[in-house]
Amino acid sequence: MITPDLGITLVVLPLTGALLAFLIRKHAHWIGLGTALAVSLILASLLTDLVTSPGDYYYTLGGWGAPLGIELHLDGLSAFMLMASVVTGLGVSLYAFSYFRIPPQDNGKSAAFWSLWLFLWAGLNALFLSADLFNLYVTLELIGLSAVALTALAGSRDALISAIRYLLTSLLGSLCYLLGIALLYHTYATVDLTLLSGRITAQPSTQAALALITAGLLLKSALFPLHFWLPPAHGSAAAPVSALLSALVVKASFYLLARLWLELFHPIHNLMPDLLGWFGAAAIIWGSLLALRQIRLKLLIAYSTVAQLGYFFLVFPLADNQSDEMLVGAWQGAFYMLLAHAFAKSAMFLAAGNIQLFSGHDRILEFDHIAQRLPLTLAAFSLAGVSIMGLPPSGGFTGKWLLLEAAIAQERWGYAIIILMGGLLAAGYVFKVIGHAFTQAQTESFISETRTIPAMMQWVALALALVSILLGCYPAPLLELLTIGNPFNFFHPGS
Amino acid sequence: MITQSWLPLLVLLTSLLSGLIIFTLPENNVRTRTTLNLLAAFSKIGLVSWMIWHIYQGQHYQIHIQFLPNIDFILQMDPLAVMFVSLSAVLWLVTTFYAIGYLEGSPHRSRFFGFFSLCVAATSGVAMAGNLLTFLICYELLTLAAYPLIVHRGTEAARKAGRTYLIYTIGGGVSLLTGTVWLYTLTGTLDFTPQGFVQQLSPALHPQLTIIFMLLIMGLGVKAALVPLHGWLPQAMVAPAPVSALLHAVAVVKAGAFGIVRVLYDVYGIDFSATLGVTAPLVMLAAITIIYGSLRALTQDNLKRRLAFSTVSQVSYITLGVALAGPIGAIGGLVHLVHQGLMKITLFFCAGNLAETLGIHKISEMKGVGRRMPLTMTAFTLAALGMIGVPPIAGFISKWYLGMGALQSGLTWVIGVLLISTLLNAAYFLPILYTAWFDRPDTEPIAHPKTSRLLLWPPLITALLSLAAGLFAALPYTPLEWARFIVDLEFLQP
Amino acid sequence: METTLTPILLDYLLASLLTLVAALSLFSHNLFRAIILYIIFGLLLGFTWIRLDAPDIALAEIAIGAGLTGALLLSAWAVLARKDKSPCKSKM
Amino acid sequence: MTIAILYASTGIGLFSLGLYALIVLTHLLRKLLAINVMSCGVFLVLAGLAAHTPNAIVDPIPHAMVITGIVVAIAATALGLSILLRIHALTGRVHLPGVDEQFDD
Amino acid sequence: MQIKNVTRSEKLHKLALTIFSAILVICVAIGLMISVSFLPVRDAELIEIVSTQLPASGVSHPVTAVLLNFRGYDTLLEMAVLLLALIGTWSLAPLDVQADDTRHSPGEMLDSLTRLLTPIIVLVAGYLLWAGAHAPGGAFQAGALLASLGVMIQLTGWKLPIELTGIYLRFIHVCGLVVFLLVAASGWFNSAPFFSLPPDLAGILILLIETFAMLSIGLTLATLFLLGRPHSTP
Repeated sequence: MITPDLGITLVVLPLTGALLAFLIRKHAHWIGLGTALAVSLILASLLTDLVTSPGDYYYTLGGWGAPLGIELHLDGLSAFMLMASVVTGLGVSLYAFSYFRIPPQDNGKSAAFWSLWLFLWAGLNALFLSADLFNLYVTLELIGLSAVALTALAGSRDALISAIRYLLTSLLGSLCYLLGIALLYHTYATVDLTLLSGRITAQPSTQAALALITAGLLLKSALFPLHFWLPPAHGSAAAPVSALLSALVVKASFYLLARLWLELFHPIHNLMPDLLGWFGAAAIIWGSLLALRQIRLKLLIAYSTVAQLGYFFLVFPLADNQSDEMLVGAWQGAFYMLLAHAFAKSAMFLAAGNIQLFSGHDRILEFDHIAQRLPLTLAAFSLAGVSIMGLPPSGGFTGKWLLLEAAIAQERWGYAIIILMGGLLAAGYVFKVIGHAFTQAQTESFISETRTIPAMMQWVALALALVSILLGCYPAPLLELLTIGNPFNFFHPGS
Repeated sequence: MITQSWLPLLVLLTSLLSGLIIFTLPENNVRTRTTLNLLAAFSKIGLVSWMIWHIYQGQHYQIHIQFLPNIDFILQMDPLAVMFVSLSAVLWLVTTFYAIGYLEGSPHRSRFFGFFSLCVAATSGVAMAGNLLTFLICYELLTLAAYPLIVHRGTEAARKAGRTYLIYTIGGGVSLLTGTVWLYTLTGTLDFTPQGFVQQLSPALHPQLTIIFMLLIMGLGVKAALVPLHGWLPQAMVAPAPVSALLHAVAVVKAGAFGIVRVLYDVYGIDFSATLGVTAPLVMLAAITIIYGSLRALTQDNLKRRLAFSTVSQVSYITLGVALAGPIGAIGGLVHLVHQGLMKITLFFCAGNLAETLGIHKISEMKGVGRRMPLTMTAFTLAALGMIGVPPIAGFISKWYLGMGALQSGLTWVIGVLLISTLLNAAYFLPILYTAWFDRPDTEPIAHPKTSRLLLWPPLITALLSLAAGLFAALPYTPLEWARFIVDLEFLQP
Repeated sequence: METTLTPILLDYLLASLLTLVAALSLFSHNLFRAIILYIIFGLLLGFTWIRLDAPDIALAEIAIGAGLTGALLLSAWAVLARKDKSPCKSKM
Repeated sequence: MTIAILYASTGIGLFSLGLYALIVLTHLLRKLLAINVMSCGVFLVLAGLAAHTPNAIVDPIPHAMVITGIVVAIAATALGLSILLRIHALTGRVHLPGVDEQFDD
Repeated sequence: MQIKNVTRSEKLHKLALTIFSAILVICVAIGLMISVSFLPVRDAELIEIVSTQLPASGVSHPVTAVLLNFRGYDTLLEMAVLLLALIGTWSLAPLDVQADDTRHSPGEMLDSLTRLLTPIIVLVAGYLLWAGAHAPGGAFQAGALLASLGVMIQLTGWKLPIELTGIYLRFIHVCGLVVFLLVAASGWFNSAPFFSLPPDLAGILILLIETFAMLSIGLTLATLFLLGRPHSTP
């Protein structure tokens, strides 16, 4: 039997850590690190419990139970997302531990980062666990505001401007979501996911709620036409922050959309899945093309995020009214890709952070003088790139394989071609960077002053990249984990 | 009988692990690196030869690792795999010696040897792949691992070559991936099986199967340098000599050709593909490539470029032989997989020696080098004659069987092709030999540095091997016999 | 007060007034006036809550929504106005 | 037309109004105002419909939700305003830059 | 205050944007109106549940019960959001000082008004807090009142000096959350799920939470009013 309190602990611990970091500013980084380690341990035990006794579990906060109280819901999917958040979070925490103590950063900034990041972490874990629509709204706000504050932390002009743009977008998104929730609540008299999924019917108010919620979440997860806010924000934030934003924050709202889709809106959708699929396809092409055109590394990575997000949305049409097995395959593919992307992208941003810190800029053209002096960072970037390109063996490849299989099996050639094209374009922009590493640049190059990078920061980036590769070497158990509690064929239980 | 065992994985790991460790070694730690390289290479050869003996008793080694829900990661040692693995193992050892001598004191050696070993690991993975997915994974791994070797010099030309290489190979990879996934959605399995596993599909699917076949061949043809997908190969010759040797003789090009063999034999099954009517166009394509490559080779003055185009033409012998869909032709093709490797690696070694010792890159500069570097040029001559097909050198055997195979499957025009290509080979190799041996050097030969022993022995050894492969072709365990062994399995099974 | 199901004149008045004030505040040219109008809007909303039999929200709205938000906006406005008076060092 | 529906519709009106203003207006402080108006509209829908029940028993849960929402709104506003002031201090402007001048260093 | 020399194309672009967004917004509005006006009168099931469970919640005022007991988790996270906003504003670079010194001095009126109001507001806040258990009111309203008091005091020119943002003040900022967390975790000690308050103690515990929450909320809101880290630091 699973220990019920582990889930909520994953929220309470970072929260406490944040408060402590706010109180004891001087030792914020130690507190943060400790919290990260503790959270990882708890997650480990949670996963072992879940794997040893599979099933989906509900945890009634305050013992009231739905519809009166709030319930947490743990199944394979949420555990999977928790794993993504915790592993990435641990890596980024280790990185930030050194990053924010390098001279230009002052202690105040470090303390602020740690409490903000721990709040963000608490919000993420809460979101992945929650089964209550209004509670999900609060977590969304927690995530959004902390993300904005973290973006602004860099303090530069670009950072502030993109931060406020991000703030406005995120608020707009959550307001749309909240309005949708209001409509749902007043139609079905509950905000509990499980109850709602039993009661939901196709009504005008439900359709409106579906539209509002989807629009809000798309805005937050920066699907193609609504991606305008993402690249500047991710491009101008501090390296660990960019890593978090790209790896986790946008994924959170995608996860929420997918979850609501699976449990609520599946029966009442109209042409929604195809719409999302088209936008996703457009995102892949558009984002990759823009990534190819960038001259600054971090912006390139940010646009690559826009492109990769597109892949996840292909799952909606590909998993739409399929045989159970095919449907599960498509969802597994999308989420596996998401996991791999989380690790690979955070590794990329951390590597970019090393480069920027080392040379004071991140212009790709002058990459060659740097790359040869930061071999570990270069390796991290390249390995992450392999996963982003979806070349085997890597988590990206596994996810792409599953998606492609679904696409071809249904003879959705358009989507298949898009998936493959995206891979080619990704290869284009990844090698645009890596190609600069193999030049005859003399190691005594003309970079005026360079700063030495702590070994920790290089190794963390490498480790995350390696994880994203290893995901591709033995995916079977994780794919199993995803299907625990059968989250994907909610509406045709069976299989 | 098939026995589960870790041996195939071990063969893979010998070079994989050594490569990974080498990355971590500091640049100047030559001794450790060298010992590690040689240790790995020798142990690989040991493992392989141990397995060869057992496999000759009809035993197959296999290892399954669960990968995707219903596809496994399979490594297996069947006769075909052994042929390729042993080739790569032997040539890896030789090339390692050569590379150690060649790169003495040049920068980024850890990087070089690391990727070098990765390349070999990927190649042996390609050879031992037990299903199309495994094959695909190792194939792409090879694509990536070869890139740093091609751009190793870091010159603008090298990076340009690298870009071209990537565009071609990654494009090919995509096409291969598409074909594989598509095939999987039709059949539900990807495991290589003698006689293939797609015959039982309903005739309604045959058009799709043809498209898939084309996709697969496109993906493999890029590496096998089938015209018009060969564009990257001549450019890639800017790489250091050991790399070119590896690319042309062992790793990349051969992986492509080997893949075509696999697809024809163990995916589609030779008979079925004949009935599907996909072999004839393949023969045609191979023939065109052979002629085209030779013609282009004629006009090159840069030695390595000429050799590269010669590779384009020679590798297609393999495709040709297998696509002839008859046992004898198949023997010719398979045996050429080994013979061409031996001879071509020799040629590139010699070219490297010329460039290293005398700084000679063009054929027009080769006047009289025969006297100045007799041993190197002897090796070169042997290999070149072998390429032309002069008995009793290895090349002759291949061409002989190819010709017989063509007769057997009643495609007499192929003989014409073979003759023409032989003439062309003569036409672009003999002038080199003439210049090298009989032309007077225009400048009085100045005293030049001695070619180091590490650079001298490898070409001699490989040249002698190719001679031996021809002379003692009839003995057991020679490439020819092994090719027979394979072909018996493929064709004469109930 | 008890709610009646059917709205009385007051409700229509409040509803239209809310929309009107909101529009005025959003689209008024003078920023200061916009903020003041927003505060008035908040107070009106407070009355609406009372009318809707939600005294808790009314309190919260008047204290936080109107009062504190208004104060925040005003202080921000003060800083902006002061900076604009002082020679602004912008590079646009 | 019940009183609940009336106020809910008003809320939707406010929401749309705010949305329009958010898109059209360029002054950041006004954008924040617009966001606040929008949220007030959402609150009206959420709590206005609380009485939309048989014989108009008032449902306390939406009220609690709205109070939560109000606090979140002011938190967001404060954060936005302080960022806005920093932007103004750095660049002397209070508008979002156009696409062309986004990333010039 | 608009951007200078607005070219013609920019005008057109602006116009197009206006029209487009107008159409969009009108469509949204109409759609939502329709969906709301078709909204069925829903059953009162949940309301009945609330009223039946109310005694067990420890307070007699349903809204407070929902806020601090039934859906206490939301409230906890929401207080986290408030604190988070404060940290966010503090993490930004302080506004330059000389700009602040020119803060307009408060009129006599405001000053005396503040003196007059301070005790009243404190009293009212206390009342609201206590009333929250059975009547409209509660931590947020009381906190907001305190905050407005703080704002007034600041308007009278009294600035929060940096040393007060030291550990003590920060402890007041977080005490609400800390107490809330402790009380919520107390559920674990009697092997009940998180956030479960024993019915007999619930009333006191909720009052405890609300008291500290009021302090935190009031102080946090008042500090937010500064829109940044209180300075007078170099």
